[in-house]
Amino acid sequence: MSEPISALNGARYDGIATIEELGLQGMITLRGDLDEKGLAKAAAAATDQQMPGPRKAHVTDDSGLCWMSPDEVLVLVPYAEVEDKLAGMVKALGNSHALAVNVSDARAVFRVSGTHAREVVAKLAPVDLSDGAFKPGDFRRTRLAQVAAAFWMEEDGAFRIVCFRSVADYVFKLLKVAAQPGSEVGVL
Amino acid sequence: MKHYSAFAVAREALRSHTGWERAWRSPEPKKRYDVIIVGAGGHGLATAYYLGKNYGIQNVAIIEKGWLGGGNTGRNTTIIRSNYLQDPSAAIYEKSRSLYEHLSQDLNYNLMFSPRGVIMLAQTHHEVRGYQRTAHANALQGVPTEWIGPQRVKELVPIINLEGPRYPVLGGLWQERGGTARHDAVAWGYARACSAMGMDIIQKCEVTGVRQENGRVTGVDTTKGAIECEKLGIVVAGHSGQLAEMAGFRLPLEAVALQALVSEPIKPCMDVVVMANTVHGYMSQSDKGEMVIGGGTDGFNNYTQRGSFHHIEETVRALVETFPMISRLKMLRQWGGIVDMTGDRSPILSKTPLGNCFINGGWGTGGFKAIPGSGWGMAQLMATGHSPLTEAFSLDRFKEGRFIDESVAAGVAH
Amino acid sequence: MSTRLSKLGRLIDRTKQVSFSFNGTTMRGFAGDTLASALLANDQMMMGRSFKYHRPRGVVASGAEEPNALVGLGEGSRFEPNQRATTTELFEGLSAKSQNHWPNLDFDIGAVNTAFARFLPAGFYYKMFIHPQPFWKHVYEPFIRKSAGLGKAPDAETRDADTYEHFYAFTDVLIIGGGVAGLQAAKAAALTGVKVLLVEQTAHWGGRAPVDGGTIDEGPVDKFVEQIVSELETMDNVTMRLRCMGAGIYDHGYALAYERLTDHAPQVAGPRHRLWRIRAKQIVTATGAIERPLSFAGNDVPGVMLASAMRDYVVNWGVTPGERVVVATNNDDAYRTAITLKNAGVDVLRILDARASGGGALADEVRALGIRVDPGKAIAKVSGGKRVKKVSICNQEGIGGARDEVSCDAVAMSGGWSPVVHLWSHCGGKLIWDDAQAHFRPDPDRPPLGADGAGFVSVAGAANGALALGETLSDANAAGLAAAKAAGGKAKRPKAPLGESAAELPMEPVWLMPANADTPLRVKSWLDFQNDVKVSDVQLAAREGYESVEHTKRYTTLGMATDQGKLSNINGLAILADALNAEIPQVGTTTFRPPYTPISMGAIGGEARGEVFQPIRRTPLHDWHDRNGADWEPVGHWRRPYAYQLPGESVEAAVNREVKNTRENLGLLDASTLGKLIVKGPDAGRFLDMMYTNMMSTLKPGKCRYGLMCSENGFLIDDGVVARIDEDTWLCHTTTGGAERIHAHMEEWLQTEWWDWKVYVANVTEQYAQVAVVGPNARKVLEKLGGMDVSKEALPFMEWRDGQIGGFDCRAYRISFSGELSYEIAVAASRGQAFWDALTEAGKEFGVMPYGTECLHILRAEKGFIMIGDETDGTVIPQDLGLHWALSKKKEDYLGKRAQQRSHMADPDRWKLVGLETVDGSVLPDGAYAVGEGTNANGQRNMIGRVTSTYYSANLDRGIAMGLVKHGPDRMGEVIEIPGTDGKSYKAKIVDPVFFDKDGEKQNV
Amino acid sequence: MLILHCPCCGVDAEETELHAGGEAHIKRFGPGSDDDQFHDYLFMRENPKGVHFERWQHANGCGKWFHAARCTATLEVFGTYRAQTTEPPKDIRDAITAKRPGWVWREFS
Repeated sequence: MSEPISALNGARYDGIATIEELGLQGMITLRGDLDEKGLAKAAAAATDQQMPGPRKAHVTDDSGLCWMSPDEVLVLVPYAEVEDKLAGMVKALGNSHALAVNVSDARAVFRVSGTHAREVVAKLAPVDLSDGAFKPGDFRRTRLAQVAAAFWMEEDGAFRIVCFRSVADYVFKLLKVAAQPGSEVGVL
Repeated sequence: MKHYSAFAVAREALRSHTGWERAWRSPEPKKRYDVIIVGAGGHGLATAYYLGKNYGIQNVAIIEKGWLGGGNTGRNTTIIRSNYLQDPSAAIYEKSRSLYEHLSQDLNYNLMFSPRGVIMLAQTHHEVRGYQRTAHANALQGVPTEWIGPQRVKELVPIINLEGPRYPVLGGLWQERGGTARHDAVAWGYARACSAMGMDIIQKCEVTGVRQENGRVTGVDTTKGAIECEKLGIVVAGHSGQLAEMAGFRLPLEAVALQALVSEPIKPCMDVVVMANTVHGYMSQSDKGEMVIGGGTDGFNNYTQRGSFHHIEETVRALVETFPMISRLKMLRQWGGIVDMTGDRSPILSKTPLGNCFINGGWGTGGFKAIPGSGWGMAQLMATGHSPLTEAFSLDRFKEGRFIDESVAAGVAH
Repeated sequence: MSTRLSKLGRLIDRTKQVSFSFNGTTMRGFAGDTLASALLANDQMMMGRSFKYHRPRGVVASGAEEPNALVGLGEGSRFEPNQRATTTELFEGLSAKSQNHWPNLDFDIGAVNTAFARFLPAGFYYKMFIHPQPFWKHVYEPFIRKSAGLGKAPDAETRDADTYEHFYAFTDVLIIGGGVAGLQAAKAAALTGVKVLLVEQTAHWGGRAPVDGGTIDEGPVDKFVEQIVSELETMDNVTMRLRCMGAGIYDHGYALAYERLTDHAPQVAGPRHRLWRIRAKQIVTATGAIERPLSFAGNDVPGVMLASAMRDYVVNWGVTPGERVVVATNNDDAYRTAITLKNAGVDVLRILDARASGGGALADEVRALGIRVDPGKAIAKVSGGKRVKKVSICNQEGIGGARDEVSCDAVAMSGGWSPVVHLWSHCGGKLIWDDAQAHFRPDPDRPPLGADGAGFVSVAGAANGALALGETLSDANAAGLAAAKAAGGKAKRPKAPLGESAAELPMEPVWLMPANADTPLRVKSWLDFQNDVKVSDVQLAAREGYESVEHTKRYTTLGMATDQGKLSNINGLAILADALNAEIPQVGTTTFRPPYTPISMGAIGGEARGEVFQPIRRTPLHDWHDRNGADWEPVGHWRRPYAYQLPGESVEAAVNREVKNTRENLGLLDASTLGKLIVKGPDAGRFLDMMYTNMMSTLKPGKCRYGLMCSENGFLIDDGVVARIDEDTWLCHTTTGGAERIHAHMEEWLQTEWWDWKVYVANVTEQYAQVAVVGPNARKVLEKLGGMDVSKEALPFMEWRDGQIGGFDCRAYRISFSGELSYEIAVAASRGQAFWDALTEAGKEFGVMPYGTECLHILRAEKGFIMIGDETDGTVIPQDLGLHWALSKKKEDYLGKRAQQRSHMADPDRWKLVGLETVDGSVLPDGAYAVGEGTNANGQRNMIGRVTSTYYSANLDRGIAMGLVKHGPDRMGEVIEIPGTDGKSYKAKIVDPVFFDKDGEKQNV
Repeated sequence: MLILHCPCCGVDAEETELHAGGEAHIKRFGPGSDDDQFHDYLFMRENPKGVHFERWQHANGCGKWFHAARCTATLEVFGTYRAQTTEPPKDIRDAITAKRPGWVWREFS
């Protein structure tokens, strides 16, 4: 069977920040009672991460958990393992009321990094991205210009942005405009 | 009433314009009137005017909380058109448009009605079909409109960008006799004519209560005292709900903000009105040279006459895409008005649960263009108890599920 | 003449010459000049023409308030009309053109209006041009529009060469204005530790204080500014921006700032403007004050200038607007101008002080310099056309009988100062009238209210009416501290620096000069220089009953010019109040609206232009479609191929080819845009029974059912195939673009009405590339690819299976929207292209072709299947479409059920769905209506139905259509009349909506 | 530009992240209700110039619906709270009473 292809096949742009499309990331939408032990265990088992609190992401490399809403967590696993991890999770959840579904192919993932990464994102999202307000491990669902998106800071000055696959091209072009040479704001 | 004409102006010029009389009197209220109209905006004044002109009812007071014409009549983008889809809308808006044609002469006040033509752009196949449907309906409704192709659109609007990267212009619905008028002048012209008929326009007078006896209205309490009347017309746009409450009934209305803006004045570059509903914006050029721009309403109940900036942003970016040459023009001023919206976004012209009390409201974003027709129909309803123009816009339509929904043909009610 | 002085000019660098052009003439200035100062240095006093009378106009101010000196800036894709010369920084190669004249600035045909001025008073056009009726549009209006309009319009095909952007900023305290007040307020706030954002519209810190003199902490003002700026720059809780104007203040502490990044240096890379969208806990407006002109005859002649502006030109740019100057004033401040000019070597001939008592300490200083001061005197009139020639002098108390004349070439006027209260007022801040200083200032007790109901805007310095340097600084210090505390700052007590300036005697209001000026003078006393509104116009408006300040503004156009009345409003108000025998506060002001000064449309739109104007949603197969002749159709934010054109083929031909091929061989459709929602939980069945009109809880796992959704108001909103995945999981297909809407619809009901039901929903639309494999050869191509059993037995109609096809994991649905043998196959989006390639490759021998949305529509129409958005328009209920079979009788309730019981919806006269066939086989026009007998009460032709879908069917080689017709189903075979807009009237027979394969033999194989 | 605190995810969201949902605490009437009940349920909205209870969705955010108590005349926000309730909770009502003594809204006060 042929190799899977991400939305933009690894596109990249270097401006006042570096924009990279990261290729395929295993993602599982998990909905249920986040305080319920069984669910937390199932999520932990798949990712070796503890359940994050509101607006937090616990991620290392390709594995982690992102708090999406009071009854939803985004489970990150290596793309190749997503089906197995999902099966395992479904099994672990047993017949407790929860929904786990593979959304890996429905999304695109970008990395925005460099000195001005915070400013580039702050041109598109109505979010306080000053270093005091947004730190590594912080996670936010919001909009980038005209589309819904979510991002977290993986290390100071480097964001991971998740959006729907169908608008990957739009988001990449947006980030390019926001990162155009000479557009440094010089405040974040 | 002193007649207005070039000769009158010339005559006055020779005596430094000292001879002009007041455009309207500013009397104290009498104890009693046959009819009281609450609200001296365009709709209220037009209602009074046609009560007098068409039915000889001239013992009329028009009561205004602030200054006449100070509400939405003086805050809108002055577009006049009648290319509506549904029969009742087409009827009242076309009546209105045709009255506008001769209103300056009728009122002896130059409203600068400018039948420069209105285009509603079609930018998706769905919109094309919607406007072709409207064109067919209009032909049977006696509303002259025409479906035109992109090249004709470009001839009419040289500054338009036919090949936007997002939405190409596929054509448009063209109403040649639509256009604009000077909004303040509409209120002032009607006010002057009403005053000349002996009607009392009572400004800075707020209605504080509605008096009634066994189910019929008997008068109103105001900040200038109680005033009796035989019939009462409530024509107060954004504040219809408040007045209805005083009269003891409720209306299916919600008040929201509608915003607009103008650019700095530039030399004439666009001689028609263009509405682009796919991207939610419309634009025309005033006689002063300003580009007059409007969009959709804010989403929440609001009485502040201020809107949220992102609606301005959405409208402007849509129009910059549609008319790229405006990118380096500047926004001179933005403002907001309070409009009341009904469940089907069409107005209410109706009897009410209170005897001899009538309501005219819910015009949403479409009120200015309707002023003469609305006044005409409302006057007929108040004088005779029935009007074919207003019949379909009665309050009970919501209960029966008999809606007048204009959004169906990709149209918006601006 | 106006000329460059050999000394002074704190803002210019005399070592850096800059050349620019004005109306084609090359001129020279210095780095640091504004266009206005550079033009004055080149003796170019006249810079434009007024709006109505086309009178000569010279620069009157030195900043944002300038109403006269507006120019067209730049060329071609960088041309910008109506740019203020006073706020335009000079740069090498700048090219400016003056406006509103023909053929040129010096000689303008339009100036004849001046001669007719007496015939063109306020509102003249309301009284004229009434007859004959058609003349307004075709004769009068075109003339008026051309003579109005001010700046030249950019060319129709102009494409802005620059880019723009937004920036979301968050701060505790936003301070608007970088004069000494703003700087001190910023420092006071910053010392408490809160985040401070300080924005200044000009390119310099310090505002006008350095020009006005005085001392701060016993040192020169310039030194103080230097110190405090460097101090603030070292504080990391402070952000400072120059060329960044506070444009507007909105509810809940939201503010806009307009940063001009490259207007002064077009060659620099990056965006031209940046619009800051600021969320601030507290906002301090330190926006200073603007000097008022005096209303005397001829106050609009080029060379008459605000006293403070004249001072600015001398001190900041080393330019004097004239060599022999007369000063007219009602306050002490203007004496500073006389001193400045005199010290710069300029002759100051007279100071006419309208106050009988004359001036104070500054007056003594002036006399010491040998300048003649005339108390109680006024300007009767200024003579001169394009330049001041002489001034006639009279008593202030009187009608203007001139006693004396002085020939001069410039006049400095000062009518007192008005605080800039615009930003305070944008969001509802109220004003009070200050009698002593005769101006409106912010009422601290009625500030704009924030989300918490408390005030969130305060005012600092001159903007607060604290005009003297000492007061300015202490007021600003207090304001900054208070704002910081309100924003959560820790109490600190920064001491206000000590500001000292010459003591001043009180000003005396002078609204008309002389006080009782007679008519001939009043008709020449300008209030609004740009719009040509004069004292006599406002008095006329009042006389005619336009008594509200809003009426007067709109009737006379006072304050409606591009400066929005910054110079004219208060003077106009005073004249109006006097005419009405009312107090000024009773008359009140017009509403202040954003922006403070005009901001570019480009900046408002931000990045959203061209490619990123709006998102375009792409399926995993988008690029393939693009490479293979797709004629795109926008569907919501999606793009779908309308048809695939072969080289040289018309769209129509392509559609017909696709239609025939799909029925005869094999068609492929990219169905990825159809929404897919997973609905799971113990209550999922019950929930779907409420969402759909059909019964979904009884659907068996492995099976599919076509479902309808209605709004609570009864109207059809969506449809699609629902598949039951397992005991408590369903997958619901929605229409294209319906996914987000219906997902939100479901979540809304679950969260806000049935929150105790155990159901979760997830939108998995984009997880899959879904391909419809359609036609007689559909099964063959799948079998050739190999994998799961797709036989009639193993995968019957309206069922689904998981499996593999051609090595691709997939879910295959045996459903059909075309009446053909048809499978919809979903594979992972990231493998969609490979799967599509495999199908096209394997399909070659079966005549495979892709088909687009138009073919899809025709195929479904041939089968009489309805399409949401065609047969429905938001006013149609399932009963209208003969879909009773999809309305469960067993269910007590579903969304829309109650609504459909209302009288009008149960009305037997509702138009119902039928098929329509033209008698001659032609295609009915889209959207046409069927007519009945006669007309209605409004004289409109009675209608009995309409065409909802109409196509040419290549398979049947004739036009086919569906429509809604009154009593339609009972009128089979009847012929109805359908007028087109093409002049033709069509005759159509009412038939069954299923035109093709009525028994469904083709799909059940 | 309204800024509302989302009680579900804790974000102080500006309006561009939010979707307005109209009046809150509306009781659904379905089959079996009379014409007046159904009419009022669908169309008769409170339209006060003052205290108002309304629904908002944090659409460009956590996606959850919540309720806000807001003044339509000043845009003052008295508080936001979970949507899963049929009436405004006591703390919200008290907050309003503190700011607007004697306020009334439908059957609430």
